Amino acid sequence: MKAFLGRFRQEAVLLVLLAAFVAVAWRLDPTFLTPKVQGTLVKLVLELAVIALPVTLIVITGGIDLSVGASMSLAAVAFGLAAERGTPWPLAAVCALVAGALAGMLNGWIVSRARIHPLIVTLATMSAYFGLAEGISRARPISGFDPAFQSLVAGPLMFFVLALAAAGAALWLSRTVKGQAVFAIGLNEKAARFSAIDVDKIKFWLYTLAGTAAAVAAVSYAARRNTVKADIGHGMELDVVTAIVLGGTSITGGRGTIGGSLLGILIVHEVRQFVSWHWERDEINLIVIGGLLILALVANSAFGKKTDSA
Amino acid sequence: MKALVPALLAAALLVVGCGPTSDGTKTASGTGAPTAGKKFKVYLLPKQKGVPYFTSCAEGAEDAAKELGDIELTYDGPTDGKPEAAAEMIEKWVLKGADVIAVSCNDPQVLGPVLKKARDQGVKVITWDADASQDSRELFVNQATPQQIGYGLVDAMAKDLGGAEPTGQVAIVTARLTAANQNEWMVHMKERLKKYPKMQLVDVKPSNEDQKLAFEVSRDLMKAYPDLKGIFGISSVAFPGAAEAVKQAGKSGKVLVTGLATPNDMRSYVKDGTVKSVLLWNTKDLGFLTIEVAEAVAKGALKPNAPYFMSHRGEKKMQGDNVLLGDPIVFTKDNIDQFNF
Amino acid sequence: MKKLPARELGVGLVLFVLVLAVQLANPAFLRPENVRDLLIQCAPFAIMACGMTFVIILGEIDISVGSMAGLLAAALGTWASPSHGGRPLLDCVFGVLFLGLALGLVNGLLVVFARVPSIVATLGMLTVLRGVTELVLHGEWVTDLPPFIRQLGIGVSGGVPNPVLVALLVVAVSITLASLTPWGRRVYAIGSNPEAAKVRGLPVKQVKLAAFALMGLLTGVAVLVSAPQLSVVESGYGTGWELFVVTCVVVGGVSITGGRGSLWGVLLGVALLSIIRTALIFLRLGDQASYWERAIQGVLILTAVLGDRVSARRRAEVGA
Amino acid sequence: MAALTPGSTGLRRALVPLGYPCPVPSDLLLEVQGLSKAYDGVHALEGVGLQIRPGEVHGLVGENGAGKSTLIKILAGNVVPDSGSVGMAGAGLNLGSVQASLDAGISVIYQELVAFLDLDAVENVFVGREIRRFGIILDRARMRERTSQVFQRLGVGVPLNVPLCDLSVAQRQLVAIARALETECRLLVMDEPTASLSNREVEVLLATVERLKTEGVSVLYVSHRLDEIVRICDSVTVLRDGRVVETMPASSVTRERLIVSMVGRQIAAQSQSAANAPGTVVLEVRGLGRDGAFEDVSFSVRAGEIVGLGGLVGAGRTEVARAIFGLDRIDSGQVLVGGRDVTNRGVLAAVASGVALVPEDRQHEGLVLPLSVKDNLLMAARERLARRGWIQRRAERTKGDELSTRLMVKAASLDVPVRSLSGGNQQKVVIGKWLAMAPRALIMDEPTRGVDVGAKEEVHSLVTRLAAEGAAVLLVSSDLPELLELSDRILVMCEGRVSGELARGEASEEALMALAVHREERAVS
Repeated sequence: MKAFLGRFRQEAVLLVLLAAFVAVAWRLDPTFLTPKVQGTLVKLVLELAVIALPVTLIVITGGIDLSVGASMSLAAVAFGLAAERGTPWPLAAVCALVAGALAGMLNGWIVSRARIHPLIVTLATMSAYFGLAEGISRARPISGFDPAFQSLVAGPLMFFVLALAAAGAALWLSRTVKGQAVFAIGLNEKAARFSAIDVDKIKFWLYTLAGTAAAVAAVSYAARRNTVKADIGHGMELDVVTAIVLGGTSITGGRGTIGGSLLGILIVHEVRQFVSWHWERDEINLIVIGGLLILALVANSAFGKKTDSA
Repeated sequence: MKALVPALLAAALLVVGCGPTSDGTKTASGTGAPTAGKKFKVYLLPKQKGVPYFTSCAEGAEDAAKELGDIELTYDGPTDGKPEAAAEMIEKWVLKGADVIAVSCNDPQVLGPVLKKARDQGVKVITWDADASQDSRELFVNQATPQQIGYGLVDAMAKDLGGAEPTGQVAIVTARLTAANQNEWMVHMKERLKKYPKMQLVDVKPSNEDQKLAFEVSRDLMKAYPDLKGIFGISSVAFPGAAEAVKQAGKSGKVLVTGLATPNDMRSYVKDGTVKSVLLWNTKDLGFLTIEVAEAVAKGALKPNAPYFMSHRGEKKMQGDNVLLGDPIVFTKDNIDQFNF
Repeated sequence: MKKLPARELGVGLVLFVLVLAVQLANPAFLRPENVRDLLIQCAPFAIMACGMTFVIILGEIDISVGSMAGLLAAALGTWASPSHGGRPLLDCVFGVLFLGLALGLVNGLLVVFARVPSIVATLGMLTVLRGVTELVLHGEWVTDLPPFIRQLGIGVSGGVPNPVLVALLVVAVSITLASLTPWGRRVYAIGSNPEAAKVRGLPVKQVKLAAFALMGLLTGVAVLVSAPQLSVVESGYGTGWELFVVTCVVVGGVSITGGRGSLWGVLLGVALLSIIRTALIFLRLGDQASYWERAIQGVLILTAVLGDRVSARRRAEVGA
Repeated sequence: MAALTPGSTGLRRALVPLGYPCPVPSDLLLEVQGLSKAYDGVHALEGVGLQIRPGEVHGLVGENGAGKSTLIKILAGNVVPDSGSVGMAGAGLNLGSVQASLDAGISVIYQELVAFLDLDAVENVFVGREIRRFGIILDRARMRERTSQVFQRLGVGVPLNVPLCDLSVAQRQLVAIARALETECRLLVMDEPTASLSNREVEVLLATVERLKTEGVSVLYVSHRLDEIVRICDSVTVLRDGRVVETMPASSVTRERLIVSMVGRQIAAQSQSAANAPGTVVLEVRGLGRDGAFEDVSFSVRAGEIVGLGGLVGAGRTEVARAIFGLDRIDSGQVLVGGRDVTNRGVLAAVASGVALVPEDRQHEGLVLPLSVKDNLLMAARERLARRGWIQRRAERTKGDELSTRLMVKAASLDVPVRSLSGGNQQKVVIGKWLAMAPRALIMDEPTRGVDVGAKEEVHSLVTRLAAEGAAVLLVSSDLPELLELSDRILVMCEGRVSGELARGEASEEALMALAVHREERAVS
């Protein structure tokens, strides 16, 4: 039991936080919690969640990917341009995935080959990918996709993909050799290298995966909004990092869970939507979300001292 | 598990702590009004919250809500101006049981489908300030179409350049390259520029909604193109930024600046002659009219193709499904002090 | 004194080639008035980059500076504007500096005493401060900055534009601080080996706190010389500056993991990144090129970063 | 002082004022009384007392985990004891403050080099207590002058303006000593100062200690190298399990007696006689070169053979080991394992072909400290135990148990973090990591560095056993007795080249050193 609690401590804290939130929301505005409202709102967060999965893994390795928003834009534009030229949507989606994967691969390649700090690499590629998306699309919106595509992808398919990806990522992380290696890399990359763990390969594929996930998010967005533009991923990177860190993943690597990240995303999402639902002042949201992040980490470091510094 | 306690406290404090500040806005609109009968829930969405142009529109809207008395007005919008965030808000308002949603549409492509969905669920949708596609709203409170704006800007520049054949290089400083409205205006501007073959558009530069950037870009443009005669600053930060650049370069009157902005933002440039004329409508009136139209639509009292709409501020012309605000005001040195918004 | 490391040379080279190419294409580029404008353009970023350099050499990061600049500009505007505060010059100047210092201290306290990783703490502050700015301005911008405030940004003292003068001063003080004072060397020591610093009894917490406070203070200085360059203080002021400043510092060769880097390199980084945009305009490529501007910027940054990978790698292995 | 009960430390701290003045007899420089410290209820120190006279070199020995480093940290002010007092030159020492310890004249040179690699020697010596002009500006000239004076006093030359990362390990060690001497130091605590030094440098260091002694500086000399203890110390204190076993004058001390005292039992002296009959060539290196590190290195190791690789620190031994293991790029030459070319194929190819490396830096390169013993033991072998990449928990558990039993790892359980283990046991885990793979060629880089005597013997017997089982072992070591004892033959490197080879019969410390030092130096001496 103790071990169990130790293992899922962060998730437990987040669940309680979520419960506290639900209680507050219930008192202030019960309509917010109705299935209809929640059902509509939850669609808004699927893309963020899909991207957060691989980025969580990257952060556990001690890395970071600030270019996911830009990769999403790039993939979305690739999808749009392909669809515009009459490509059937599944093929256009493949184009998007390829674009996203390539963007991720470049990150992975530079990070693992040139061994430059991922913060720097992805800061630079963020600029480059956004620029590329703007350039090839001339910054114009592209809309009007296949209605069949919209109803299929924007509806159940995305839920299914997310559920599958989350379960897969969680299992992979906890039950496979490579998944466990992710933690070793985050805790002591040098020792991992000395232990014949293929650090470079794992990193390469994680960044590639992040690019691909950004592309999945891009396709989902295209289906949901029926339009794409070079700026749709703007700011996504910081939202993702906020949620992941709130979800208990250590920004310095070595610690984190998929479940925690999903809970983190859910909490940020619910709080944001509720503040906007109940008080209808967007500027308050900035303060609430930023404050939540800071408070959660202050609480974590103040009360989790022993486990963290041991 | 000790972390639970502070976490809980933090959450509770955060949510509860925001309480008092919020109630002000929510009730401000309806206070003091006779509470006869049902109140209509009207949501007013700007392109971006926290921008003076929209803030003054909102003031007009609140005046209207007070005067009409049966309106529960909520003014909210994304502070970062992202269409995606606007779409989320609209979706939420539908769920909250809005009667009327009035939208200044930042991106018809993104918001169009959302608005259609809202209408499917029985919410009345009107647009104001910037229109969405025709089938996604009932009426458009029209202060100017993109075409009018685009043509107007180019014509104003042509007039200021003077002569039968206005001559010279001009450049545009826009918001972001991806900004839908500005891009639409630019399409019409380029179209109109064909009328003036000797006016040559040399560059379009983004200012990323950053006044400093708009300032620097304008300054660089003047130096890179020494013969530059005019700059269009087509966002609320690009205009003052460009004007400031011209002023500091000592080229007031030699390089002309035109754009859309509230008189308050441009007052000093108009007074010192850097900017000859600022084109804008009365924003408070726009907000006021929007709420009036919203009430009429909610009551079912106004349908497209009516001959006119009777506003508290006089009769407004209608053109199909557009309610026309009336002619834009040209702010000049002589009249700008009469306006404060 | 010490030879310039490869990164500084690389960035300097890219800068030189860029300037040369643009100058050949458009001789107006290096005219005195443009050089002067470029310097004014660089000034606020050079000021903030000095602060950021210390923070990053310590192995920390501050990504709240964009929003901090926004809030400080809003404060300056509301205090100075006759229709709001209408306060005198010194009130405004010291108010902004003090507020900047205080905000920097908050960051520092979060990092040092609450032990929140700096990237996360300042990420939170980035969001919070932007919200506070919106609340402070409540949808209206300050459009009536009084002339004595505007003078800070557009005035000239002794033939040198005020922002440039202030930036030179800040740079000179920073370089002195970095290389000639105990505090500066301790910054390098702590960033180089935090464990050893603790074991040796260096005042790690105080040094870090001071660095964050300095970052806040310098953000205040930057705002004082940059916001008055313009007539309007808007709520979005400073958006994105944090990434720009961090990019300048990193491109200038400061190791993101701390311990290494020089202010000279950082200044080259600031110059390179500030010049790119202007250079593209002077190349007169027309409006279609605008769409590729960001991509070109990204590729140039990437080139500068990748440029010294060989030397960085060799060094890393020697240290390993 | 009453025995402490775990968990009552907070209360006790409140009751017993720390560092209250205690009378120190005038002939004593340092007097430690009743020092206790517990971590999570486990006693690291229990009622430890220690006395050092002015100008005395006092040896401190004990197995890893005996409490030496805790004692040192308390003296340095980095750790606050639960109870006890320290008197320094007649005054009570304010415990728990680095500054107070420095002010009292206690300087510590740590085993793990705590150097600032990006700063130069002068800055390293003075950072934290800089000499200033006008209160704020550094007086570099004076600091430089004083640093070079210290180096002169030590009789060594170290570049002053070069960042430490460009200096050799030994030079960094000298900088650390210079730093200690530059303070008004009356008690110099040296924690394993020779662990990473070559013999020649050890001589310099020991001479330095002798000189300090004549200047009236006391030295607390902590080392696993008992020969050094016997040679330079005036008296020796032995710690075991956090308690002082005995303190004795060094004149009456022999190596064997110290061992008995430290370990608490007799250790059979190793008689490494029967050289294994060498089998086929497993590891072969042909003309290996890496720019700036080593060149033209050729040798081969046969199955069942232990080949020593000797030389000074910085001679390129570690670099050769790393290159064979695929960590660093090889610029010329070939590495063959079992006849297969694995040159520049990376770590994975090297491991797949049967090469294993026990790295010199256990804590940073060998182990992931926060992870469990089991995770560390299986870190390299996991892939083999897994089914299509999926972890098989039962198989892992079995394998982990088997390995830890075989290696006699002392740990509360396989699930505790490896960080909590003693140095010797940590080292066993590093070796165990590779045993799980049944390596054909085992490269060991300083396998017993910082390992206590008992564990050292265990590691030695493990190495010989592995060789007997048919592994080819390449042993890199600066510990000459160890090298001589274990190796079937010894290759000596000097400045990146193999300068000679010694067969078991002809190998001696003198012969080895003759090959290890620079040619010109050899010619002079």
